[in-house]
Amino acid sequence: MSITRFVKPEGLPAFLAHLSKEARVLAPVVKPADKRSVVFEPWKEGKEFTLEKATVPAKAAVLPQCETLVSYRKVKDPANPQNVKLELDDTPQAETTVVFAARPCDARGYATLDRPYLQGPIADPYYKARREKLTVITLTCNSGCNTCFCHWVGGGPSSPEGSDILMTELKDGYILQGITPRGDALLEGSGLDDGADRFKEMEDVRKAAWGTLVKAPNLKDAQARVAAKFTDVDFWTRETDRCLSCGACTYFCPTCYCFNITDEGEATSEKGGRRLRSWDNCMSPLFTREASGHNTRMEKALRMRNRVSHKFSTYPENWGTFSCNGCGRCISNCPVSLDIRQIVLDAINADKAAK
Amino acid sequence: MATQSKKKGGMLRELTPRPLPQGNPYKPMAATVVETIQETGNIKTIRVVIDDPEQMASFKYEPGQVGQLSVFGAGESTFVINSPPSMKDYLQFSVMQAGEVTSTIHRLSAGDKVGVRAPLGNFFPYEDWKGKNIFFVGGGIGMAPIRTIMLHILEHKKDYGKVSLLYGAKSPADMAFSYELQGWLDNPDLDCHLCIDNPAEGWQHKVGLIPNVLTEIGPKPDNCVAVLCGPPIMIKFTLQALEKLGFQHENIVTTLEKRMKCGIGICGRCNIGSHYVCIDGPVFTLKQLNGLPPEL
Amino acid sequence: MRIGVFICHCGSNIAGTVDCAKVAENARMFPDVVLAQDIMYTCAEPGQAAIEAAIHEHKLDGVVVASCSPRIHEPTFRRTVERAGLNRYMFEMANIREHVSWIGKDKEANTNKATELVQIAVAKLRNDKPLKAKSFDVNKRVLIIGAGVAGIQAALDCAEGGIQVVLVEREATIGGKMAKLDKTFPTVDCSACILGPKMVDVAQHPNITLYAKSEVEDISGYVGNFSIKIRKRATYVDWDKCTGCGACTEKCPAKKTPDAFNELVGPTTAINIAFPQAIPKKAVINPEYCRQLTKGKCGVCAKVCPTGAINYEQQDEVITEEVGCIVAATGYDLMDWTVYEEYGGGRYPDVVTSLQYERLLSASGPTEGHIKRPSDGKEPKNIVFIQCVGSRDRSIGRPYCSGFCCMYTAKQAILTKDHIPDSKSYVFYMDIRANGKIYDEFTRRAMEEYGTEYIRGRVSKIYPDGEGHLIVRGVDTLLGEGVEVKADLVVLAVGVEAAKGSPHLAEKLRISYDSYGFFLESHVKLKPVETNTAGVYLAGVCQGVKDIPASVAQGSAAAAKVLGLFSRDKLENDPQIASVDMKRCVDCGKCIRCCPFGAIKEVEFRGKMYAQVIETVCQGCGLCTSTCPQGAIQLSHATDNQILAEVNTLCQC
Amino acid sequence: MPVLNGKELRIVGFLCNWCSYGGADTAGTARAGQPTDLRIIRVPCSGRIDPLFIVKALLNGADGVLVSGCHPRDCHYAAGNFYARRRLEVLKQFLPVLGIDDRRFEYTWVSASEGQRWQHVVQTFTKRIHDLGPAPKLEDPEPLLKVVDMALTSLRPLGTGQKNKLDELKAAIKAKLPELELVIGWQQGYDAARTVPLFMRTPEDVDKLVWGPFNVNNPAVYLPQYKGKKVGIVVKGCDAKSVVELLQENLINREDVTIFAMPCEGTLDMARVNQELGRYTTIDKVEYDEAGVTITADGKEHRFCMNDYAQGKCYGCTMPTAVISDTLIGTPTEVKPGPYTPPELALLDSMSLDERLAFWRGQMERCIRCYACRNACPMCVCRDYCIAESREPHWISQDDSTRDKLFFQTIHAMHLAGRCTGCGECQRACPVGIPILALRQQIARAVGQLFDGYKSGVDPEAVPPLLGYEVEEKNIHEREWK
Repeated sequence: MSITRFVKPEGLPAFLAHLSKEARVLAPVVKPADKRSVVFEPWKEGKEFTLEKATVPAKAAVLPQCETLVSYRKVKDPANPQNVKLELDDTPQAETTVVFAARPCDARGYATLDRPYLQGPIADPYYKARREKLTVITLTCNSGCNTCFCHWVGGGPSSPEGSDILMTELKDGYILQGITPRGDALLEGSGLDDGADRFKEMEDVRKAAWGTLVKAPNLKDAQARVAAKFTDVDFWTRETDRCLSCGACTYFCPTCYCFNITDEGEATSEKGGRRLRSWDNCMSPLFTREASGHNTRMEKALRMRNRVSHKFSTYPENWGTFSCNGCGRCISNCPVSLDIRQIVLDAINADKAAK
Repeated sequence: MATQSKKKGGMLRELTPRPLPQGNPYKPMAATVVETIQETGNIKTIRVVIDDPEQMASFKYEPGQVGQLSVFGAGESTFVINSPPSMKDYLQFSVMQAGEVTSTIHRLSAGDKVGVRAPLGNFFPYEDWKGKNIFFVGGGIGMAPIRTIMLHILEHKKDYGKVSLLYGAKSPADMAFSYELQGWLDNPDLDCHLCIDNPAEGWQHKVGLIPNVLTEIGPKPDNCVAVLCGPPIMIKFTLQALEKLGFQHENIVTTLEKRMKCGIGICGRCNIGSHYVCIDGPVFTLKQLNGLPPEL
Repeated sequence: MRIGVFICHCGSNIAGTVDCAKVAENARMFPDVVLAQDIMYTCAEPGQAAIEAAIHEHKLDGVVVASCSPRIHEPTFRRTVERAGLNRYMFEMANIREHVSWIGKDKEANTNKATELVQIAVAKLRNDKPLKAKSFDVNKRVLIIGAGVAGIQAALDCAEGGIQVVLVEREATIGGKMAKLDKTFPTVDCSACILGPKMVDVAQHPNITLYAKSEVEDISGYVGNFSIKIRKRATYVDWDKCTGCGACTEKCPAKKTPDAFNELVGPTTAINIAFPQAIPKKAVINPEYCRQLTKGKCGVCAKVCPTGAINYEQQDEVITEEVGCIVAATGYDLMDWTVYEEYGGGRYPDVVTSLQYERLLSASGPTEGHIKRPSDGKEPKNIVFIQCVGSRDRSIGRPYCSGFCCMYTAKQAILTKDHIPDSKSYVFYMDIRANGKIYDEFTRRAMEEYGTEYIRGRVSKIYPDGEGHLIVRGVDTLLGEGVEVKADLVVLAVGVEAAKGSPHLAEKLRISYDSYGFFLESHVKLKPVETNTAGVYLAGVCQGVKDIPASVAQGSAAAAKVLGLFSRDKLENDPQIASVDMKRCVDCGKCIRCCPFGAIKEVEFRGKMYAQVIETVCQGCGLCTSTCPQGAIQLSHATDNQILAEVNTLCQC
Repeated sequence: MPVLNGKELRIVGFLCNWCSYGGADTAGTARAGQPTDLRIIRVPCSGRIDPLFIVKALLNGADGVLVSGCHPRDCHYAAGNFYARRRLEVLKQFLPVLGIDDRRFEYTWVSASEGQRWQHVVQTFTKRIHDLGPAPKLEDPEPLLKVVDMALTSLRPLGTGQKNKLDELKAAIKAKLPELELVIGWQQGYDAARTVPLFMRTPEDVDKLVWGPFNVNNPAVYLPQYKGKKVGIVVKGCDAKSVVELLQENLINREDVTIFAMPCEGTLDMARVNQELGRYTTIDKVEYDEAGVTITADGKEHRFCMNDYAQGKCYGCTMPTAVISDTLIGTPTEVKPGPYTPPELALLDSMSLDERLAFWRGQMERCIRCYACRNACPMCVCRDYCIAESREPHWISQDDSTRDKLFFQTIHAMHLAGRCTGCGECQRACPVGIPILALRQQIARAVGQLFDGYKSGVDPEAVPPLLGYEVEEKNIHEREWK
């Protein structure tokens, strides 16, 4: 039985304060607006935070929206301007980080990213540096939600995958359960009360959460069926009729990890320039447009095909599991409420119909 | 030199062993342009030397592997290293002007600082070709990758059968490596054919589109590997020609041009289905390509 | 890229307040700069030689010169780098004289400013691309608009030079205003006698195609290849048949038709020939007064015409002519003087304009050269001339001087005395402008030999005394007292304004015009004949008031420009023009809508429409570039990236 | 290169080559002394100056920007400065909404002979900038998050549109369908409390069509991609405005598009609806009454009265019925124009310049550049080639900087000058709820004020104000240089 701790709601700020002594703590913060949103931001003493599910996942903790890969600078020799020295700096900027109150889908996102970034032919040093300094405290979900479908794709309201600590809301407070040695260590040093006596209650709450979920369809042959649909362009065209080709689905996805590399800034300037890695979006026609103008994914249908295939067919082919965690953010944040669940089901059923 | 071990991490697919970049795969090696050659109106060859002498000395790659050439401020772009691995003095890239990066590369002159990320991708399986005849087909800028493997094969001619080359371009003015052509024609080890699309003043070689000229030459498919590279449209029809000539799909080898960024199979641009041109390619046999989703 | 930077001392002009050596030193730190040196005089021969040498020695592929204004020496240095084998557009200039050393004394600030100007020049140069001019054929025909004396002169000179001339005249006859004059100053020789022969030459010259009673309707194309639409107004007379015999005019019953050629002094017939020496000498029907055309019954002229030339059904006709360049010589009109209440606002028949008076003097005029005043046909004894009616008068927005009124008034005074020896002429004037060859002598003759009384002052009121006289009341500012003259006839020296519809034509020609409607020359002093639109030249008063000799001179000057242009078989366009990146164009047509030169057209390519720049028409203003939202159309040598590079250089904090 | 410490401020000048640059030369030749702050960038014509160059400069450290061209009528290129005048004036009216003092930007006309005038202009402008002092940076102020006040009263009664003759509309569409590739409308989304665009190809599809307060999407956004094909579209009054604009810009052909319209009674502000609904798993039912809807989610009832929950634009809507249509079902409702300031704009109006800067800083921080705003905009017709991502031209850095994000919003707004119909899709699409609509509203207001109340989306034949000019502008007057 793993290490558990219990904290009352009013105890949370102190807990965060404790954490933020050694680490950058990323906690969900409300951005008030006509359409309010919740984003992860560095927490500091006295700052308001929320335990709502964030609009933007905590992906940026390991894969920032934009980071410097290499900063470059050409230094000229005043005596002879033809003598130019090229300075390259590639030290990853990674700081010890705790993500607080992520949701299980966020946390599973880290697991999804770990595979290509850490287990591919070459590990990604920037990701690695951040990941190694990351601790994830996940708040389990006590209820489902209209766009959530984690339980379709192998997750669940209290799935531990990718988390170091699972935190569950009980009627009078929160119980924190260590999942990994790192999580255990953190809890042991936390100074919080032991939660062992609430363990049973925790399990009941988590079980109850499952009860709130609508029944999940069977996706076991999704991989094969989506792959089989690949060449049916009409299918993809119909499914994407209303797609606007914006990046909302990918940028808000905890598992989308495509990026772009661009140089910004003049090498021969005081500041020098930086080679940036920034989130990229496979739904944009620019993503695969070549300098010649040739584009393998010219139509949005082909781009959606790539996105859905990657999540349900080709990523599984390479890594043995879906790369969609069912967080539903692509659905809730889509300006036209495009529903990836529907596309996958259509692919499966259309295929059935064909048989 | 790090070498890719069999089945690493969680990846379910094996990658062929190949030389890999050392250290941070995103950090280019600082390099200096030592020579530039204006090959044609829109093709320029850049010869670079890695600034760190040790890195330069220890730098190893296989024919067909690519490199990311950086012009800091503009960005980087992928090109095959088209000098043969035996060439220790410099790395050679031949660049056709298309977008921002390539235009900036075309503005480079000797002494300019650049960056190189290499070697990336797989290479031509020349070991498997030993004892076979090899027929190279290069179209336009597609001659660059052909050049590196062809020169490599010629260096080890004794291990191979008849080696032929068909190199075609729009017009004589569009022929890259023009200064080498005579040498190739005179080389007893190489059966060299040149062709241009339309007749031109003073052109003594073949005239016509590559697929047609190829059919006219009519290489024998048995015990022969066809290696081709060129613009998509040329590839399309040359493949048909080769099939007509009776070449087996596993004996037809090509190397793909795709927009690449990271070069290490992550960024998600160059994938064809589950495969990434930057790690599973750029060299593919037609047989392999047939096994992939049609997204070229 | 390898850039060389050269900082000019311009003697002490720059070095006096700018530390040129320091600027050069700073420039060495800029991107791609492999060489930066300061030179005493970059534009001088040794300076240019040094630049050429450096280009070779350091294999430069771009050059920046920091010296005076590019408006002075950019062409010079472009030639310099070209001589050294670079493309002339791989060159940028930083203006550190007019914009730095001459306007600031603080050396530190100046040096810093000069450095930054060099820095932005380098930033721009790094985005420069070599540009090549395209050459195209020239259509060696010229369109001349307006056949007054200036247009006639230009036409004849061009025709003599072997150029095909298309001459378009709005009126029924050529000759313009000069044809209406009786005599010309200062020689007092007969206007018709000196202009007549030229008009005949025009009619007879094999190289001249004349379109009278015609107007330019539309102009498209560009220097070397203009296409002109000319509207030939209906004259209701088949000019091929008309022999100009005049039988029709004698018989025409509509004798109350106003006579435009005679400035409405006296009537004429509905069908008529402007004047005996008219070219072309062909009859024209005035449709507003012709009974056949208004009431549908009459047809006398048709009956009497010996050649059956009359055609009441005739319609306007639009002809297209292709030419290589254009000369505008549209002349002038008199302003509407009736705005002046003090002169009767047009109520008194015996207050006439100077041009009407010319017709009264003219032997071919309505009074056969006998001066008869309009009201009762009596011979006037006291004639008052009033100067500057609508000239040099801010109150009615005519601040400029009409130039030649002083002279012709003197002439008219002299002629009046010749016609009516016992007459007396008075001239109310502001100043006498007689700044021409034997002009002043001429005005003196008017005063001294012909006893014309010059009164320096304005007229405040003209009113009839009821006994057939007009009382002209004014002041004599020299004597400082009021004067009153009992006049039989008053002649107003009415001011000149640009010919009606000039602005309209200017827009067709795509040239600029000033607030009075006079066409703008390229440069007030150095390019008085050229306009800002290549291949369009100016002659005569349409460009600004001038008298006959000046108009003739400018006519010849314009002809010289035409002959110069046509001395080449091919023209080169300026390659600093816009071009469309088809990959980015979405065919929204915004660029097409706002291009001032109609230089962008829609073309189809693989079933999709795109914008395309007509290279020879584009003038390189770049309006399209700032209009296109996605930057699909870029003005070469001033691309978005080039200007952004400059902005980013200056603003990076 | 930093400005000369202490002494100078950063002032950038854009001068046309033919007149003003010459004027500056003339001033120099006459040794007409001037302050040294100004740095002149030479352009062929004032018409070449994209207002965005000026914003770029002001956002990145310029303390002042001065533009000068030929006097109107004297343009070397005949009309370049006429266009420039309109664009620059619109920019001047726009800058304050960003929190940039519009006195930091000025434009004027100086001819090649007016050396002294140039000297005077430079002296006056430089003094003005020094009086204003260094420009505040976007990053300086503490983020300020203010919320738009949505308590509005509508110019007309809002309703649920359920009285409308939906079946009649369906019949009309079915009748026309055979001639059309498809017809764009709305259908129920993944639950009954939202609709999504519907693409009708078969009569069965038509049966899915819905009409009512959930029809928030603007279907016009899809039209350009079908240019040349015969398609139909169902529109609300506001959607029709976008169609008109697309026609005006020749991005669609009138003869190809069949427009079906019904009078709109207002649509819901889904942002507030969703917030009220909160986290739920299933919608049990949605009931309509005259004045609003009642949504039951997970057994809990929520009442949404249209007067309280409509989109901001609906309260000021004077065109609930399409201005242009082929088939109009139902009777058009007449609405008298009344006083109305869009709520987002009203919020900005209530702030000081500094507060606005702080506001945008606070808002733009959370933008993650998904460009949903752009792609949801029916007028963003070059979205696939948008300069936000292009390198040639390279307007924006990919860096995760508030400046670049705000600059993009400025680009979008400027590009919408005289084109934006205020449909609000940009803001509705923003997943993180940034009130970017305010920028478009300010541009629209400026265009209206400058060009005789010009409203976009009304007349397909109208010449868009920024693609035309008057030799004498009625409402644009050059400022005094005293």
